[in-house]
Amino acid sequence: MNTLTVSPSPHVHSGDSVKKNMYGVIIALLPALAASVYYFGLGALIVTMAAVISCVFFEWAIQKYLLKTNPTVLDGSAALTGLLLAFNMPTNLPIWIIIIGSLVAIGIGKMSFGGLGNNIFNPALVGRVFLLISFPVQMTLWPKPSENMTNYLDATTGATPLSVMKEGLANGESVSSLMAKIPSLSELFFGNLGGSAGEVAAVALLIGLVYMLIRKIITWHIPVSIIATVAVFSGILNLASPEQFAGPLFHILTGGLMLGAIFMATDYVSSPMANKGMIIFGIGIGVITVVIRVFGAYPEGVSFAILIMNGFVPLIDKYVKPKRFGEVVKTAGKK
Amino acid sequence: MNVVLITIISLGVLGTLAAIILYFVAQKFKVFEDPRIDQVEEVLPAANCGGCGFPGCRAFAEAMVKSDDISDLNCPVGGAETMSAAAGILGKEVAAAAPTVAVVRCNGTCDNRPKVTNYDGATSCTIASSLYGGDTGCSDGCYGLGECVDACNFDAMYMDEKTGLPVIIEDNCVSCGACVDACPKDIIELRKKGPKSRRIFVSCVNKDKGAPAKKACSVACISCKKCQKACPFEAITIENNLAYIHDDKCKLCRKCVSECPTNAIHELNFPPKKPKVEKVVPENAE
Amino acid sequence: MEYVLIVISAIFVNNIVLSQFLGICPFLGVSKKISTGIGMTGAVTFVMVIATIVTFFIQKAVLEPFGVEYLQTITFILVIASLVQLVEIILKKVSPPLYQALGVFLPLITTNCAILGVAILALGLEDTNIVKSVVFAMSHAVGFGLALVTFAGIREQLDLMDVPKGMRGTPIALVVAGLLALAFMGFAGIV
Amino acid sequence: MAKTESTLKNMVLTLLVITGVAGASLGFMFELTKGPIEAAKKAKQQAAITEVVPGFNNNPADEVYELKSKEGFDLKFFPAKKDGKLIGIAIESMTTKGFSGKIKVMVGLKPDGTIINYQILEHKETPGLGTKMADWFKTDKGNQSVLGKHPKNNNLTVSKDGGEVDAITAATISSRAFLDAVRVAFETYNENKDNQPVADNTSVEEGGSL
Amino acid sequence: MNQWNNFSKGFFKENAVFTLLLGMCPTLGVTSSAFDGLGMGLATTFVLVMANLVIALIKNLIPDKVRIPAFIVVIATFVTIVEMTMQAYLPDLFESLGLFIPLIVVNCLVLGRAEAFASKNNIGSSIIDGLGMGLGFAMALTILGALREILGSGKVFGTMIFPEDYGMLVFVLAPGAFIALGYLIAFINHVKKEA
Amino acid sequence: MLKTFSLGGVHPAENKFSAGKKIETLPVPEQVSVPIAQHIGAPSEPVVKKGDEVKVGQLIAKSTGFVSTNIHSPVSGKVFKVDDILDASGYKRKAIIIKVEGDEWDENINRNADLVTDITLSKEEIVKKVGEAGIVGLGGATFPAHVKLSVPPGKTCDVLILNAVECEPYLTSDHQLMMEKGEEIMVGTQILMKALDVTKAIIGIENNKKDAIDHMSNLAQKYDGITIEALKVQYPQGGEKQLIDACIQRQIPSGKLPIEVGAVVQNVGTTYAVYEAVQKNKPLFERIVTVTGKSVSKPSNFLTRVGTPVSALINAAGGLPEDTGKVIGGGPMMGKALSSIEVPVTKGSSGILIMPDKIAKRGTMEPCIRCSKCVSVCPMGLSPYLLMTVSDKAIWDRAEEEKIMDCIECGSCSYTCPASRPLLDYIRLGKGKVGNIMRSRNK
Ligand SMILES: Cc1cc2nc3c(=O)[nH]c(=O)nc-3n(C[C@H](O)[C@H](O)[C@H](O)COP(=O)(O)O)c2cc1C
Ligand SMILES: Cc1cc2nc3c(=O)[nH]c(=O)nc-3n(C[C@H](O)[C@H](O)[C@H](O)COP(=O)(O)O)c2cc1C
Ligand SMILES: Cc1cc2nc3c(=O)[nH]c(=O)nc-3n(C[C@H](O)[C@H](O)[C@H](O)COP(=O)(O)O)c2cc1C
Ligand SMILES: Cc1cc2nc3c(=O)[nH]c(=O)nc-3n(C[C@H](O)[C@H](O)[C@H](O)CO)c2cc1C
Ligand code: SF4
Ligand code: SF4
Ligand code: SF4
Ligand code: SF4
Ligand code: FES
Repeated sequence: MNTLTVSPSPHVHSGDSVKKNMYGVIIALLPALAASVYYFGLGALIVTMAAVISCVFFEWAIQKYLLKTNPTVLDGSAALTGLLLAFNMPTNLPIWIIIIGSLVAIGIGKMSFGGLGNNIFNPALVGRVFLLISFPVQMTLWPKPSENMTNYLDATTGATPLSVMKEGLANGESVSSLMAKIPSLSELFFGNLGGSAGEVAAVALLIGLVYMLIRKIITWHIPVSIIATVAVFSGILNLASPEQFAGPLFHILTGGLMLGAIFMATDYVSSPMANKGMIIFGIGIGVITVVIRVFGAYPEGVSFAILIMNGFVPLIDKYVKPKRFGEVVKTAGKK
Repeated sequence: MNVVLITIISLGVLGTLAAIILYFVAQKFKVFEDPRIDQVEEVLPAANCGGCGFPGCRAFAEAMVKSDDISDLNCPVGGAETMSAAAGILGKEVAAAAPTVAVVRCNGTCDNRPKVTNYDGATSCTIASSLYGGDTGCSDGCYGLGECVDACNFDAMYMDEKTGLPVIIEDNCVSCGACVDACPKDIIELRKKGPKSRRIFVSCVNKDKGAPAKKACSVACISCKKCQKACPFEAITIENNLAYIHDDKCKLCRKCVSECPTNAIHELNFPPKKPKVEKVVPENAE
Repeated sequence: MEYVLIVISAIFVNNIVLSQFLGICPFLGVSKKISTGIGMTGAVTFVMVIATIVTFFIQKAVLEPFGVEYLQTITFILVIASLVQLVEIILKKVSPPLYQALGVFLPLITTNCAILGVAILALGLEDTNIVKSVVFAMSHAVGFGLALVTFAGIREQLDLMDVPKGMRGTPIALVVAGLLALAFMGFAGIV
Repeated sequence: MAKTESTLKNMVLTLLVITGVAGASLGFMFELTKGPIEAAKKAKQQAAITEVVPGFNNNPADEVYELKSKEGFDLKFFPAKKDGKLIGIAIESMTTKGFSGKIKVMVGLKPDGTIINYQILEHKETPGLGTKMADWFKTDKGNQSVLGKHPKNNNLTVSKDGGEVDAITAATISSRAFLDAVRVAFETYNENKDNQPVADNTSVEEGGSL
Repeated sequence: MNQWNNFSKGFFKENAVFTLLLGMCPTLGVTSSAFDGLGMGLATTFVLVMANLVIALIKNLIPDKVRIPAFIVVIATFVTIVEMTMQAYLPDLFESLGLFIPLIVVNCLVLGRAEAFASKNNIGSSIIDGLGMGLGFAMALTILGALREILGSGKVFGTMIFPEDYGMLVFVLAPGAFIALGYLIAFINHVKKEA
Repeated sequence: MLKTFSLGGVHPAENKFSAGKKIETLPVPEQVSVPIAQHIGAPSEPVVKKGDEVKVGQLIAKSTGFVSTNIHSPVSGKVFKVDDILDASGYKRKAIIIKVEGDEWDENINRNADLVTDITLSKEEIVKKVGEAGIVGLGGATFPAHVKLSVPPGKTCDVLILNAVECEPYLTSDHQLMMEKGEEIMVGTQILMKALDVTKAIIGIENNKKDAIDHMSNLAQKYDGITIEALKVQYPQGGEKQLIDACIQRQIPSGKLPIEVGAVVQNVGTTYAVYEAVQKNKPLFERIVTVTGKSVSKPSNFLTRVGTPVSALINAAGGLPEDTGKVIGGGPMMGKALSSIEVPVTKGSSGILIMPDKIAKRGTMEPCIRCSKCVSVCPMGLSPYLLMTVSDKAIWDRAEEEKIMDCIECGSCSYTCPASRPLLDYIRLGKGKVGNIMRSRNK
């Protein structure tokens, strides 16, 4: 007779797995990867490969030799961190900087906390902000799209629309005259702008969003609340003083906003658990992003905003609970 | 005016002011807190293990200071030494509690007790116990999932990989009882340490009748009552088909040990028996 | 507007803990639980504001007129130490619940350099006056609280997670503090 | 030795004695170091002046005078003279446009306004970024250097704003601020050229014409 | 206690920074270079030794109620002395240490030692304790300073080790201070466990 | 849009292989073992001893309290012994073992199959009858039915809800019962309505049983106050809190019973048992059990006497398949894995599910990636990931704060978790501990 297996219920499982989710996100990022290779050519490929390989390597090495646990790099989370890190960097970044970034992302941002699932901050963003502050020169030289298909380190560089706007406004130029200097909104939508590898084509990122929503990898709460907040906040500023503050569409389509809202703020590990919490988190990110972009020293604030809100996630989780059954005693009537 | 003078004066005034104000305020707002609490806390081991039944050493210290009769308070970690030190501070008496140590009362090793099902749940004895009696025929024995080991804060336990049973490292055990509480099956017991750490106990908790017990595990107590008859001191009782040796009555004569047909009675730390010496071990004859 | 800038600067941009390195000991020491973090924030706010007011007057009424500014350190710390003790003694008697909540932190505050630091920094403000100093102290206290409570939240969460043995405790706390500081650098340049 | 009791008398007495002793020793220390502190400050100032307008043999600190800039800053002017002839002027200029607020710079100008040299006196810029201004604008590399340039003949703004000076990489704000401090120094000097304090009348006349 | 142990405990076993976590503000605030760290460490050592000395001397004269104020006055006096001396003879260092010099007063380390050691021990041990703890503190600050300097700008004590372009600016700034200290402590804990 | 409950829920593959299979009467075995603890509450007290002759339907163990109930002999024969046997709980517990001889029924039982629609008993008599007949909830919780029918003073009930949801995958016993005994269930409902003094009854049926919805709707037209509610297929709709929410949009507050919102929920099987007890004087000693599974050759619904060994059912359904990994008493989401197939069927056994080895194996546990999927499927709005962690770390006060006691143990969280974390295992552990703590505090 067979020996029976005994275990507590439930006895069936949905079949969902960590791997499926991680590779799902990677698939969702492929359109953006394609777009960045289309616009930046070789550099985009080199940077992406370098980041992915070094992240996976560091995770493996740290697990094997420092933590002495079984490496779990195949779950795809390290590769994803690498991919997203690469998507946040200029495509002409020297490889040694990419390697430092990967080490920081995986070593400090993730494994120091205990690896997958334990990190408070988004590892890829830890890596990126660390680099941004450490190597401000290299991290702010953005290759011009479509001109550097085969150039890597010596690509011709230009400013991102956000830094054009920031510099211009700082020098007292008006929004309308500056808008003329940057690509049109439709170009921004399809990605013809200077910037980091993954943030150029809003449309590619949106395709990824739709894919992830359909596969139920993420829910709408975080991306929508971020984008809506940015739209509303920058809209108000714009209405108050149109020549001093750029409009909502400009803010939404430029910089890493889409990438951040769709792929980085949604990182399971470093975002809140309850839907209400996610919305608070998203609003926080939106507000901080605009504040940094408009009033701060940096032209771009999405990375900082996400990291800052990551810090608040434990508090949000503690005080914002999912809606509990039975809290509202009677919901009789409609619905 | 001279800077030095100004300095001295301003500082002096300030200092005096501070002293006077502090003095009067302190007088006015005096609150009494028994200083002995601190003193007692100082002699406690600061393990904060809760073995005494209080939430941490300070709470225990407070309880000691507050209660008149401290005979039922005991810090198992610190043992008699600590207790008498603390009692000394308070000028109270302690009844010296006999030192105890944890013993594992199950010998159902993988060999003695064949598995009849596979357990595929979380690694926790309590969780397994909410599900069933275990993956062997014995529904009272050890699950071997090591919840007791996790509960021990003093590195006094480990799981023996071969037998699948927990083992107590006597030297480390401070008899805090955490493992006893952790085990869902009451397999672990705190027993008197005994002279020279010698102990005799029934290493089985199976409450089945003889035949099923024997079928489930080859070293189970089958409640044959032979030990009970053998014991000259009436230290053994049998209840629910299980023999139990009361450590306050047991004189460690070892008669029962050889009687047991399934070798369920264990003796610890005795010198190897010389063949065929039927004498009471001298130092226990009182 | 000036006051708004002082507030924003003190809370976010030049956060006393995360960018000015003051009050790190309590930041690391009493941040294991959110509730104690809140208690400490309360105590710090209280003492920081009072200390700033008192030291402001000492500076203006004693030290400057007599030209003995070099006594700043010693007089200020004396005042703060006495103040703390005073508050402690009074609280213990007058409001035991409040003492339970804040009192345990009071002795720690004497050696909290944020108090002395803010008192000294407040005097360095441009065109300083008493109102500005109080706003300054209050905002720094809020900044301290923000950092402390956020940090405590993170540490409470870390307690539930599997931080590697070698990093547990202080090391990971410092790394978290570093990453928080890193994130807060995003606010650079707002004022 | 028995511990002293906490009586009022003892408490007051102890604190009085301790503070008294402390006060005495501090006062004494203060007297002792007052001179050296002053000297150190002077030495620092002197060193800065020497660096930005070398070659004088007067004591510029003795002839210092103050002027108010358009922005309302009080600037100190140290005339450097060789054998009574004005060879340059060291101006303690400042700006509040730095990344973290105030920057104080000692700017050395030839009597005609050409920049001789500068030294950063005080700032709170970010280490590794803004701090580079200490050497950046002296280094002869690209269009970094401002030495030998004349604020009127050269467009001393950063290239981003259409000027001819290369900003410190990734620290344009500090660079702008620095150049602003230089401008403040020059403009204040230039506007008041005609009514410089009496003491130096002659010398200004001689070297002053552009 | 054996005087050598008394002295050496401050370096490793009871190092203020690495194990006791006292005096964290200067530890983080002034260690952007090895030199500043050393300077701060020595200044603190001076205060610590002198304060320990004086407090051990007068400990029995001080009533309990004013113990803390009295200690603080003693400490503050020496801090002010250091402050003035440094201002006079080491103006550059004084400037880069800035606010942290007066803050030695509240350095938990100093008061902590006064309370925990000097007020209970004789003069000799107290001085040695102060010296050990102080130098241990100075050592920690110097190590941290050197680490941050080399990572941040490729230099140690101002000497170029590798080209500045490769320096990671974060380590000069606040976040780097926390992070570097975090890993330093993790490393030291590890070494201690092995030892 | 079909109605459903408002929070969470999952939809596992339904796999209702035995749907539409006619109810077959399983032959009476040679020997039955009737456990004395088949219900929530105090175990019953045996009133027979070794050697006694018993008839079908004769009382063999009596209730020992209000929350307890009677047990009747499912067979006729001789009591062989009263002894500890391994039962579905996984432990050895007391049972009355009877050797079957003949098929002699208690004379009071009306064995005529005709429908009796007239309800002659009064409200009180009904409740008493239900109590005497040993009826317990057949939906799985085995809570003595008479207790639920005794509305506590101060509370009022305004609606009876019949639980015909059968949201567990695989199981079909309620479904088949409705198809074959719909009329009896209607009368049973009327009886319960009378007992509870309500004029409204709702039968909640999930939309994957369209034939049952149609059938019952047709029947309901003849009876006053009974409506059929077709519900969206969503597990755990059968949980009474969820069912009440779905049918009448009222949410039972934390720690409270359905009566708090004026509802009483009974399973359709229970209702049928009530009909038989009240109209036919037949105590509860047999029930319908689904035997099913992917590799089972003849998935069936059997009318089975209590005490029959599970192995007898499995044999009747084509024998134990080669690839068997687990045998589960109940459905795959809430059922209990059996450690032996010799354990007896009890009043609460709704199904025997045989799962192949491959499916039965749990995935390897990975760290929680905080995906919040468990949070979003929890029908009680809890945070399972957190409850698991605090239970694992034994932080009981936090577990209580996080309302661990609200968990209905539906298993949706463990089912969903991509990291294959045994969430419910630990939550159950926590519930046990916190429950003890709360109880000792209340003492
Ligand atoms: C923490 C931090 C410190 C900074 N410090 C300075 C600084 O001291 N001086 C400066 O000009 N820019 C500093 N910046 C950079 C400015 O924010 C701004 O990005 C830069 O001046 C723009 O110059 P660029 O066009 O050369 O990149 C700092 C930025 C951050 C985030
Ligand atoms: C998660 C969960 C799922 C349940 N599913 C069903 C079900 O499908 N059918 C059912 O009759 N009872 C189900 N129950 C039991 C009901 O909650 C409730 O106990 C029952 O409907 C009450 O009726 P009874 O006492 O007549 O059994 C479920 C309970 C839980 C907690
Ligand atoms: C301890 C306990 C006490 C209960 N008391 C009552 C009661 O007084 N009245 C009542 O109508 N139901 C009572 N119930 C029954 C429950 O409401 C519920 O029907 C039963 O637990 C089965 O539901 P489930 O299968 O959804 O868990 C009680 C249940 C339990 C476990
Ligand atoms: C929707 C989604 C978004 C993710 N975003 C990030 C990200 O922004 N940065 C990152 O390092 N990892 C990301 N990951 C991967 C993974 O969650 C991350 O490595 C963990 O934070 C490591 O513990 C993401 C994963 C998912 C499923
Ligand atoms: S073995 Fe048990 S009694 Fe002994 S120390 Fe460990 S937990 Fe405590
Ligand atoms: S003795 Fe008890 S707790 Fe320990 S492994 Fe065995 S069953 Fe588990
Ligand atoms: S088992 Fe409990 S915690 Fe898990 S989903 Fe169901 S109700 Fe929620
Ligand atoms: S479903 Fe699993 S992995 Fe996701 S949050 Fe819950 S426990 Fe964590
Ligand atoms: S050194 Fe700053 S608080 Fe301790």
